[in-house]
Amino acid sequence: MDERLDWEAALAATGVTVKVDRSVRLVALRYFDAGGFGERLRTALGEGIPAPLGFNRGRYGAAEDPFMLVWRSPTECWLLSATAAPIEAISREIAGFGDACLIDQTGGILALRVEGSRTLDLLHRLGSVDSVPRAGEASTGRFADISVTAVGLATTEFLMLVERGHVVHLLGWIRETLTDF
Amino acid sequence: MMRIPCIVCGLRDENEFTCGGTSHLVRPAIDASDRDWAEYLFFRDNPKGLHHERWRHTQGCGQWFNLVRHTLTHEILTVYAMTESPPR
Amino acid sequence: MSAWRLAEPFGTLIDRSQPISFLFNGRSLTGLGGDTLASALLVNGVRLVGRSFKLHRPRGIFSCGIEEPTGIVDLLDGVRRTPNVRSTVVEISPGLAAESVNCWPSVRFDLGALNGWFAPLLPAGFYYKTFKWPNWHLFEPTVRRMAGLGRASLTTDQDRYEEVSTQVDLLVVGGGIAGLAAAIASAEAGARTTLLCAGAAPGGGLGAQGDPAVAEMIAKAGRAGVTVMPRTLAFGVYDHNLVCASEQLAGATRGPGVLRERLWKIRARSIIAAQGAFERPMIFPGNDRPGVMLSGAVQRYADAYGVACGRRIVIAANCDSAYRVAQRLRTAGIEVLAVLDRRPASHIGTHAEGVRTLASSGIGKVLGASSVKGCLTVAAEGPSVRSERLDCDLILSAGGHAPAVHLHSQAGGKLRWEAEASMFVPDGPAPGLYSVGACAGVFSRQAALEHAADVGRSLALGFTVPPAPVGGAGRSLASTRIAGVRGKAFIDLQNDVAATDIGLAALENYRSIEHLKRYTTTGMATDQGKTSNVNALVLMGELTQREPAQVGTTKFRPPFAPMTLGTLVGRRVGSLYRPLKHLPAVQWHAAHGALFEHFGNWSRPAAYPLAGESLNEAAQREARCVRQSVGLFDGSPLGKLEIWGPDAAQFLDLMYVGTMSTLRVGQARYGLVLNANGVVVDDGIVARLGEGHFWVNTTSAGVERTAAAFEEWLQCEFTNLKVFVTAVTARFANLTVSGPRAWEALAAIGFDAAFSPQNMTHMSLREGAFGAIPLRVLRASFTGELSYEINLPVDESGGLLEMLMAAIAPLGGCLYGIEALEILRTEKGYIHVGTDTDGTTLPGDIGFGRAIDGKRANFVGRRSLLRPAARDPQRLQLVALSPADGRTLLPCGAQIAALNPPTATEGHVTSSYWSPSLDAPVALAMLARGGERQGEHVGVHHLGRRIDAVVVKAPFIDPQGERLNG
Amino acid sequence: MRNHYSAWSLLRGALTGHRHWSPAWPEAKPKPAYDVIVVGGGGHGLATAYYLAKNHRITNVAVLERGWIGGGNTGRNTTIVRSNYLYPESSRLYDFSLKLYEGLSAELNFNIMLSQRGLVLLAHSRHDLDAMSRWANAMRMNGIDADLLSREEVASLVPGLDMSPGARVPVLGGFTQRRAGTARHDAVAWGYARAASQLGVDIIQNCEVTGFTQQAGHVVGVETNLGSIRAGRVGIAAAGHSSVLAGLAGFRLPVTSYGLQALVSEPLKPLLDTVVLSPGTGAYLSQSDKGELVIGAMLDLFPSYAQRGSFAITQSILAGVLALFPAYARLKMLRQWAGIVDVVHDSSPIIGRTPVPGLYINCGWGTGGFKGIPVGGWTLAHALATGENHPLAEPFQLERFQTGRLVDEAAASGIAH
Repeated sequence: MDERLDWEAALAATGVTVKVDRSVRLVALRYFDAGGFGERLRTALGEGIPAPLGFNRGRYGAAEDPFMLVWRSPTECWLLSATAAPIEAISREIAGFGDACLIDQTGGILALRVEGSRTLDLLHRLGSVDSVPRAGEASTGRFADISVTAVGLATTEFLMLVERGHVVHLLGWIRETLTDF
Repeated sequence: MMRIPCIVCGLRDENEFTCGGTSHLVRPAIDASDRDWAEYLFFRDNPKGLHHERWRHTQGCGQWFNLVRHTLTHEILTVYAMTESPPR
Repeated sequence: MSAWRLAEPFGTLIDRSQPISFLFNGRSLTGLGGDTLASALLVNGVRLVGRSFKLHRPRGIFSCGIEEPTGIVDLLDGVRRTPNVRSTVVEISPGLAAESVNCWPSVRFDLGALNGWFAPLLPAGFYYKTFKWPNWHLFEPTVRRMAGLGRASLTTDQDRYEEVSTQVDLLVVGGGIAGLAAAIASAEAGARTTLLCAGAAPGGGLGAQGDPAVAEMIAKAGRAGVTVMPRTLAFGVYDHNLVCASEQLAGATRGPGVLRERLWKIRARSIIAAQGAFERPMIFPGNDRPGVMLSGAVQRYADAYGVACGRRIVIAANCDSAYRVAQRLRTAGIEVLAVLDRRPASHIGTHAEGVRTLASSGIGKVLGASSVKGCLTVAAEGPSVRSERLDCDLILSAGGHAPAVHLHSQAGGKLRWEAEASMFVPDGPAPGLYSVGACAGVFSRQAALEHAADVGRSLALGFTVPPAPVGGAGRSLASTRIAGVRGKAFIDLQNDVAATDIGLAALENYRSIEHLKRYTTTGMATDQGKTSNVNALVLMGELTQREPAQVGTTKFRPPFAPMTLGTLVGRRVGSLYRPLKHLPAVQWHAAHGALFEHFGNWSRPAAYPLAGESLNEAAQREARCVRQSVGLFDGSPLGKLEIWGPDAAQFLDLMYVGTMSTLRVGQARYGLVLNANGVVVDDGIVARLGEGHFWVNTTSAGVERTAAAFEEWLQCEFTNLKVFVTAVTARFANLTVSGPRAWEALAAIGFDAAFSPQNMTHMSLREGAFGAIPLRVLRASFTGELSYEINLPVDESGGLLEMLMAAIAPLGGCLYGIEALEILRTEKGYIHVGTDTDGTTLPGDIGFGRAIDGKRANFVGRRSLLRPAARDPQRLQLVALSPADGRTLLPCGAQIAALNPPTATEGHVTSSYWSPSLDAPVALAMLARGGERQGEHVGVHHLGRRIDAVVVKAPFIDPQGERLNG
Repeated sequence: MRNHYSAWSLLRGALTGHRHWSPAWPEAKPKPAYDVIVVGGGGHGLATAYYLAKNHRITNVAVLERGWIGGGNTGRNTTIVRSNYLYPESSRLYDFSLKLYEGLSAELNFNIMLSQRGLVLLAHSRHDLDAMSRWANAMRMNGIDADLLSREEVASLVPGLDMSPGARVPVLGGFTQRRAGTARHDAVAWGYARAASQLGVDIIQNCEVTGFTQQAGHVVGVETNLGSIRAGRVGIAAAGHSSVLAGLAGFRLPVTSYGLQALVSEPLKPLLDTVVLSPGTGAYLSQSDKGELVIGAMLDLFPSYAQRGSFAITQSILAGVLALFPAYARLKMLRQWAGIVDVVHDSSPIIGRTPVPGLYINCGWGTGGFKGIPVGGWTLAHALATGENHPLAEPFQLERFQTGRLVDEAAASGIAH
């Protein structure tokens, strides 16, 4: 089989590693009224809608399940979590609520974790500096000619959230770049 | 390559966007005349100068917004929301 | 041999301990580390490097930089061949091999040089006046063989290129002293500052002389935090202060498949251009002879590379800088026979110690056939002065300077003619770009340093930027030739444009600079006119009694220097050219024998051929199998949208020709999407999941377009509707089980009876589960058979495929690909949007006239369907066709007409397959008045062949639609 | 008396130092009035003037050019001439144009260097193959040569294409119009200018129209930077600037102006002997007689009057070229520019009357204006001379945007024309 299609393996070069994180569950939360929905989100998870171009991290329940809320657009944020519990919590909260919906995108949107001292060097070879969020920010832009939501966990650690169909392309671009790193 | 100020995300390279052409066109009712319908669909001022146009941050936040741009120099003067009236 | 290597302190850039051998036209030569190919050729006494474009005249090295018009070679490096390389900018490396261009069989004995004999017949634009009869194409092959410079390889380039984005506050382009001064001041004032220099190190001409002040500036720049990027050439200024630059990567000449060049995309708050000036050549007869060189270049070869290009030199001058060159070369031990200054004595602002100077004089003739052997002097005024013979081996051309205003002009800046120094200089700054140093017309060292620093500091601090103190170059005459001297004098050395050609253009009224360029080809060579443009337009002005500014300058566009295509493209080569999507279970399909082909931006199985089977045979077998028992199809690329919100139903009524608001929960309906012009752009199935929640299938190719159109209507027009459109194509795999035994297969592996045909009707959607896998099962059919479109979480698709395969195998079922699906849907007369329809098809043309009449609500495109053209009875309508003989396949794309062509067409065949179930061809077509022509015989025409066909009633199979229900 | 161009006249020049040549077209100062004024000194405007004089014996004509003749899109295109159109209306129009091109060097006594080297369109998918079969057959219905090509035939006609099994842009076959090719763009403008001025037409450069003089709703002249000029009828042939001129006359057009880029490589020894068009990548290219690869792009998809072009489009079109010809990566781009093209919804021209009596227009050629120069001039001249639409131009009137009778070549064939 074509090695390009095997995207589960990690890529690495001096100063950076890239790995698809298959533990991530991802649901899209969509809302007409950010205020009202934000309240419900806070009730369910203890965290509100992230500020524009931002993300929040929190922990849910007795098990302290970590989750993350990533801003996408004025009417959408994504909830990322390794466990089902936070997703079920918000799902329960908005059931029957006519102003917001939850759409499971797990598996349809994949998370790449990019880490290492040369993370920014890699990102600037994938897209414009304008499109790379600062540490503590999250935004969507053009990387490797496709749309990617980037989450700046730190200057040396980013999540890249990408539509599954594009992951081979994105990793291909990264692989070529790292070859010349 | 222009650098376009997305109303939500800030400055981004032009190739993250889609240009939707002239903004503030008023869609006629279904009983409009053929002439009025053609005016709406096809006829444009196409100015050499300032142009009110709409853009979508397609590869970013997905939002449509308006901007005023000079079609000769490509200078961008103003950005405003889709539902706002053009600035005077 | 007239060239030799000078002792230190000359040769600041070379490493004398590192000899490097290289090949030139098969001959092994030796240079030193740091040498360019040009300096190494010069020091080896190589004068004849190539041949000119039109007349194949001998050509040597003329300059010392990117402006080189004649020292052009093809580089060979292992399997790599790089055509048209300027020898002046490529550093030599072990194993480098270079070949002369545009000559055959060799550069010394070039048959093309015969053109020189016919030169009088070949003035500018001669080809416009002849070669008309009988036609140009007859003469063209000969012309094409003679034209062109280097030879390109047809072997795939193995080297690699990448692109990097960066941002700075201040970008300084140019590493001379002005650029350094600006960068230091900017960085010291706190701005993030980057300096690009095209060479291996900053310092410029003064740096090459080993000036200690320059070394100190370089050190200071480092201390101030300036980022210096060597070997990086800014080639373009684009909108909103984007500068694109290419970086040559050191060592990139070794090994196949190395990273060769890097494209930098730099957004700068402000740009400072400090690229210096190019030297203008003098125009005199024989000025194209190898051994005539730009004066600054000869000095640079001495300073930087320690190369003395000649022993006895004559300088043809029109500027004061010539005297500094003379002075410097004398210290190197080079004999300066004379400076022949075209200017009157009163204009000459300097002198050179011990150098004979002849004012108001110039060169009347160059001696030597393929290399300079001497020259004859000529006086600019009065015939009384006797011509003198000077036995020189090198002639320096010093016509004054032309500031490198390219980036300024690219950024939208204007130019003005500076009469004293006879040069175009920036007329104030360009938007976002400021020029300093020689490229701003500032030639005094002190003034340039002070101004550059001031500009750097002002931009860093947001102060007003001071204007450039233009001047310091002394006086130069506009014209660099002495009028009335006979003999062929060249303006464009590469393209063989002579002064007489400019005269011809003036005579024939090609007088605007653009006409001049295009008619004579001056400035159109690979040096992009850097050495020829100003001379050409000054001469045109002289001939037409106009000031140079009135003749005009061409607007400079990127690239500033020729730019490698690979660099411009970066990583977008091979599979990264455009993203290609693969099925979630691609490995599973590959293991099951899928033959993948590209369908839009997806790679999908066209069929699953068995050993020895062709694609066509496989598709026939698969299609037959679906009709006879059951098939399994991976339809995961199918477009999937979730439409959610209180106004979702109303919104879908606006978007689709069909009425969706009347769907009950669990019910599904087919719909067409139109654009505002009424044209069918997509189709699909809409199913209701809840009161305000819909599942929408679009075509695989159309999902992005359709989702974008929905979003645009919502955000820009129907802004009062509360609806969300969310694409879930990637979230759900879609596995379709189709055939009379479809349910039997599903039931066999334990699918819930709720999905059985008894409990779930055609065109309905049911949410449920299979084991732990949540499913959205749609009963809809594109094959005409009982079909289950099973939508499931994408990560489960491999597992379910395995189980479904196990379920259908005992029933004689098989996998089927796109080709079989096309056969099956054509048998049923189902359209494929984009295949049976095109950008002119209206819903009425494909049988939706009545649906529209019956719909009350407005919808996108409806108004356009009321125009006269939409109601034309002659419109093409979808029909089914059979060949009259029942055997001949009607080729797709064949045209329909009663008479043989040429004649008016009545339509065309849109889909055509051999039906394995009917053992006969089936076809769909768009036919004028097709709806009322059933039973008619028509002529089908394909590439000169005529096939008789009959308009028949669709579908070909199962007209009652009974098979849909299993 | 103007010179006749021939090998003999060149020989005479060679013997006498080429001093006998006269201006290809003399400089002219505007007269107070003309029978017809043509606004726009590009190929279409100059051809219009020539055919007014030649076909209609109307010689009291001025062509007003804002800059220098042939300086707009005539001098900024990829020089391709072809008539591979799907609909009979377009086929007739463009093939008439190609036929005029075929006789143009002789007619104008100016070598326009028409090189019918053939056009190869590349099919990158089965769908493309079917679409090209339709296209080729439709052309044959209209009496125009066209042939389908197998994969092998394409490979032999177009050396250097990536025919490897893993090619990202596979080539499955194609189709060809052998009569298509290229012509020297500047020569077309100069040839028409020279021939028109020989027939008495005034060609006035650096003359910008700033307004239209109207009487009782009729156009009776133009205002220019050189003063007012009266005219019996006025024609506009200004491509990307059509809307600006229409605006001066008080009406709107269904036109949007976009930048269309092109670029050339450095000159190379013969490498590519046909015109290659790849609808799938949007790239089209040929090699000029000088040896430069001439590469065309798709539109910069935002309204623009800047003749620059976006770097993003330069990159994407070159990526397409390298996807087809991976060996070209080591070649270098020498020049890049953009023309301002007048794009209408159906990518077909508008030739005939305007809403303002006395004013006629030829515009809307979009990306395909160069190949339409002869017929554009021929039909606009007819309208200006007779006040009636030329039969070839009848389907190409402004009314079609109201009736919906668009001649939508782009939509039908899926490529930009």
